[in-house]
Amino acid sequence: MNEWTIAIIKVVFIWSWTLLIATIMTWVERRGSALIQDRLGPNIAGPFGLFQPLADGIKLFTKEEFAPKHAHKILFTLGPVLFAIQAFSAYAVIPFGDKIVINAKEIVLQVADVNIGFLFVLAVGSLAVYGFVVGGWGSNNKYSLLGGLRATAQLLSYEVPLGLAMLAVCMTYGSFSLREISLDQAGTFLGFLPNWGIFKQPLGFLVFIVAAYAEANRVPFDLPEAESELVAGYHTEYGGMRLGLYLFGEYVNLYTLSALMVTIYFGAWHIPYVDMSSYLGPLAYGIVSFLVFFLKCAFFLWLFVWVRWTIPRFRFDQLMGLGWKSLIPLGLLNLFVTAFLIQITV
Amino acid sequence: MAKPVVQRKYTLGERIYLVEILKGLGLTWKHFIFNFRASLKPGPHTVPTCWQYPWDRREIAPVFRGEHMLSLDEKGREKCIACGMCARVCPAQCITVKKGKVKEGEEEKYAGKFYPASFEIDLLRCIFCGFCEETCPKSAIVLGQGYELAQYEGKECIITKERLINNFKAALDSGNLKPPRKKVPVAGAKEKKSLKSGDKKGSKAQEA
Amino acid sequence: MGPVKQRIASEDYVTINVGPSHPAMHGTLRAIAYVSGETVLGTDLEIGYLHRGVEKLGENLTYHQFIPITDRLNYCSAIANNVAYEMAVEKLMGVEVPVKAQLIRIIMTELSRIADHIVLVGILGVDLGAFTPFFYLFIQREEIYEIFEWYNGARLTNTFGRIGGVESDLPEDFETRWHELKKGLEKAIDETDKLLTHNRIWMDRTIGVTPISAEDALSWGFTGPCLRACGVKRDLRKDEPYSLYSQFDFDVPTGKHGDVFDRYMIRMIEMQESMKIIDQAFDLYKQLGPNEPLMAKVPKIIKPPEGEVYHAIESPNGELGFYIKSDGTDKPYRIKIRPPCYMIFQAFDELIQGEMISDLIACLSSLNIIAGELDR
Amino acid sequence: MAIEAYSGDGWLLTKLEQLINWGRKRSPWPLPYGTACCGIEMMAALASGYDMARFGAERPSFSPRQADVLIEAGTITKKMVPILKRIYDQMAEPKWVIAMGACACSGGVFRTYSTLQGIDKVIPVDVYVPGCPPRPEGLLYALLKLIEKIEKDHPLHKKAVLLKGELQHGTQR
Amino acid sequence: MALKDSVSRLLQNDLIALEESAGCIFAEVPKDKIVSCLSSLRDELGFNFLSDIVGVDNSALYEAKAKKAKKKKDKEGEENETPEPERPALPRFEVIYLLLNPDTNERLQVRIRVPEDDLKVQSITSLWKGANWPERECFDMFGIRFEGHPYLRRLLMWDEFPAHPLRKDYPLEGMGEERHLIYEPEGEGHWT
Repeated sequence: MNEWTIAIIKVVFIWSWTLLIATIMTWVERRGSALIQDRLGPNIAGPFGLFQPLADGIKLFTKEEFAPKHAHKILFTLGPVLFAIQAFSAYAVIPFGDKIVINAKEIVLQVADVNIGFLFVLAVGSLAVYGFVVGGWGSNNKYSLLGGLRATAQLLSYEVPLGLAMLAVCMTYGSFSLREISLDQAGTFLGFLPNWGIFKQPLGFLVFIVAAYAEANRVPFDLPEAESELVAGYHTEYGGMRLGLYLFGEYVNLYTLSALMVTIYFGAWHIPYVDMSSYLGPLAYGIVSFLVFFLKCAFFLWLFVWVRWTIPRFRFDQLMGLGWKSLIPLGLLNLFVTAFLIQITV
Repeated sequence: MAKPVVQRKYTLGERIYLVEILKGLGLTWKHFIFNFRASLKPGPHTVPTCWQYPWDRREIAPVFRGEHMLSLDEKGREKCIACGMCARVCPAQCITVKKGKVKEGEEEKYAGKFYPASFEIDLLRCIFCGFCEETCPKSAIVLGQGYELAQYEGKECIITKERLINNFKAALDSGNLKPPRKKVPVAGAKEKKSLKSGDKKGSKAQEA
Repeated sequence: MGPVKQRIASEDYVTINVGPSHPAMHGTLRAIAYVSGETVLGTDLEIGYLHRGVEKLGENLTYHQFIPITDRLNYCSAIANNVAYEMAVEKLMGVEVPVKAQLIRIIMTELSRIADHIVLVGILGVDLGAFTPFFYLFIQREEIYEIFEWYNGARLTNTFGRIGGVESDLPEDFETRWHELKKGLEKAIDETDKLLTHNRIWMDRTIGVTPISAEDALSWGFTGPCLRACGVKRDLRKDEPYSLYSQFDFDVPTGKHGDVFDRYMIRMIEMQESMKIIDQAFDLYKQLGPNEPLMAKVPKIIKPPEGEVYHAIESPNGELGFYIKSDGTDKPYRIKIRPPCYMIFQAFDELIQGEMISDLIACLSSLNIIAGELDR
Repeated sequence: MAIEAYSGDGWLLTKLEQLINWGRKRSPWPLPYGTACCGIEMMAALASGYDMARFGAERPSFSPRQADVLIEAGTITKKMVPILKRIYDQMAEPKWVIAMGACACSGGVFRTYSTLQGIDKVIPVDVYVPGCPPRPEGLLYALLKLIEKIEKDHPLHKKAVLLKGELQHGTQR
Repeated sequence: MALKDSVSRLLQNDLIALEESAGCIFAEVPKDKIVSCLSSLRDELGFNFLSDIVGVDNSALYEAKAKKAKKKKDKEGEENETPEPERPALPRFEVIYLLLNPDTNERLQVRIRVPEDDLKVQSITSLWKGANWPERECFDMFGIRFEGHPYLRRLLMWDEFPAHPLRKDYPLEGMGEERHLIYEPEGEGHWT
């Protein structure tokens, strides 16, 4: 079990795990939205409709593959691929559990413990813009062009508050590497509060969650593929598995963003007042830490679905107004306040 | 023309997005929990407001205007005398009736002197308005409760006399035959006379 | 207005064909929007994609056979069209409809008004991204379908009433169904109100969007909720009281700016008003005996005397008028239908100038354009 | 692929076909082409009362590329014919058409100068649904019949026959 | 009745006829004076709401009347030989403007007759913006051209439609006009 095999096993595990979560997410979205709207949602394909994502996948695979006549062939196929790459690769630096010990070999449950994890996530996050613009512009359709333009403006202008909020967190925990941030979140501060990011950065969390919704194109900000305005936004001309890649990429994006939220603000795998490693054996501890991390992510995934079916959609200028005129000032204010607090307490 | 500029001051609660969004989330959560608990119950009709069609059908009104049927009287004889009133009144002209004279041998099969040799309704044209049922002097044609009419070819949707009669027999056995139409009281007709003429006039108030 | 292309000064615009098969275009309306960036410079409107030649068909059908055609005009509230057509023919023939039939007509028209407003508010929500209120409201519309179905056998296109009266009495269990529906409606309207009305995103999207002033609305020929949104207190049930509306007390809500929010709020309040009318009408109905006459004394084949008539009622979208010219035979010589949303949709190009694409969709679904009624 | 799969019903071919048909059968994404009254009844079928989403038709996609079933609900006038034809041509290949309502099936009560007497004159129709408008259960019954039709479809056979045909004619796709 | 008097006082010489049928008042005005009459009705009498514009083709009505008159004449013909004076042939088309006075809630219908050979009418879009589409529809259905209309073209039928469908001589099922989808020629795309 030398270094290479462990890395490969971790990559394969994480890659298949996010794929599995993405498929289950399509089912959760359709059942959740149905139960919110007093109806039942898919329940014929398999027990409780669990095989519905499988059916969608098979149908999308076997659909006829064709590009519109005047579409730019290369860009048309490159769009979804870029978007999918970005969605998966952001997961490389996010720790999904503490340590696990197998036959006296300690494995860190993180694909790559990069010490500038925070910058990597931001850099990969901005790749998503390419996915939309290249796809939108390549399919030679006015609606998808408009969808692509909206996506660019929205994603770029919400990268800034996202970065500001994460910067404030890195300042409080004093390091860029996500692993150290999550390790520092054990224990309590001010006596009873757990040492989580949300209690140290309440305003920062607010800015982060709103910017995360904009990054993931979820409802209040889902203008790039506004169903009723631009027919289907940037993926109007896409059918078959290319469309599948876009839809899949969106759900994987959700999972990455919620994992990021949990790592920074909700103490990745820590349970507030209990130090798990003392009770459980090393192997059990690793697995339990993974499960705790996943449960917290599940709550945020459900929150994405829950908010989607409750509130209407922004108009484009209000979207930009909110981003520039309220989120960025809040992010800066939060940055100064944390800097000031650190100066006093240290 | 200058458009009137509209400004409305938002209260503090409205200005911050969160207050209203949380209220909205609370409401959808109530719905979600109620339906989630309901959907775990056994049986096809789990969520109260959703009917799972093939297994749990919704109750259909007795007067529902669905697939037609040619009714038989108590002695099992066909009531229809192929007078063609229904074909004339139909706005979509989708009924074609061919008249045939009753030969001696088949007295007991038909009520009147004439019988419809062929009675076809083109369901693709029909708008199920119920005028044929209303104007039929013998109340032979009746709109039943059948609504599963989808077919692969258009030709199969032209229903013939046999199917119309089978519909009636099926409805007779399953017992959800329509109650006979109540007479519509007509204003102005004199009381005694109205009983006779009113009754005749009422039921055929809108004959053609 | 002249062709939009001449009116636009700047050259840098893109023509977006918000074509007939577009999610927010109610199926058959086409607007070629001249867009620069996100703002709409003007739209060329093209209608007629659902022109089924109803008026020509009317000239070849008898008066009685035309009733099912009228409820395919505004198919969200079919009964309002039937009643409007039947009243026009009765006015032409000078027939006086018995009281009980008029009460049933009023109850059914108000029910179909609630159903029409439900479809509008639901679809307005869906077009602005809030999917859930549509489902809560549509459950209540199914309850209204139940009442129609138990009354005369059809859910949506129910060929309601005959010339001279009504074809059957209210079902016995109407009272229980109505109280059940009333509870459900109040709950659904309250939930939609809670989800949308004070939500800042909704208010930003609808307040101040495509406002129109009162005299412009009158000049364009606006009627109904869109005119009342501009502050003009005009309702045919109050101004030209036909049938028994003068005996009911209900108030007519009016807005101030004629923007999307006012149109939405007026329809929400009008639903409650209609419920009040139905209650009062049903109380009057209960006082009448069971074998009260339901039909006026009308000959079997209706042959109105030679002449012309124009009669209009307050349909959920506005003034729905029927001009009928009869030449003494049993077929009308000429039928012209005055649909309310026909005049409203003319003003769409002027309303939408300078607004954004999202407002184009919001404004269109707030005007409640029904293609069946628009193109006849 | 063994030559046997080309011509006969090889085990692999039929099992794979059943899997593909199951996938297509369980997620028929509709293109709700609602023009008139049947459009409102189709909305009722999609809404919570009858919930077409139970059959997997959850995502009504208005872009023809992503839709499988074109539900033609309402009257098609002659002015709309080119638009309907173009939308049908733009749809990706395994596509089906449900003609919902009397107007779509045969022009219904409108035998006038401006109404197309039945959309089967313009596009091939798989399931006809009489009714004006048909009940939502009638539409769901039509969807079930369409699902039966999809089950009995032979996608790979068609592809195999096409390929075999091409090999003989030597035309390269 | 006050309305009838006020209308007749307002349009003394222009008023050709003032009938009342089934509770609606129809005032007939010569074709070329329609704009002035409507503007005076709007300003003085307060009819500032145009409800609709209705086109009517009376050809079949006059034929029916002529046939009935001839039949009656044949019946009487045996008794007396004096032929009835032939009434001047009325113009074929008719355009009716439905007006409404929002304050007094009175409705007035103004009718003009348009002969077949000279199908030109003054457009009233200058008085009401709402007259734009009804006039276009009247042109589409009957072929009556409205002078001064900003953009007169077909409204309900497609632009290449050859006939005017609501005329009485046009059959209900139409004359087989079709509209076909022509894929534009293989133009060069933006990118190869």
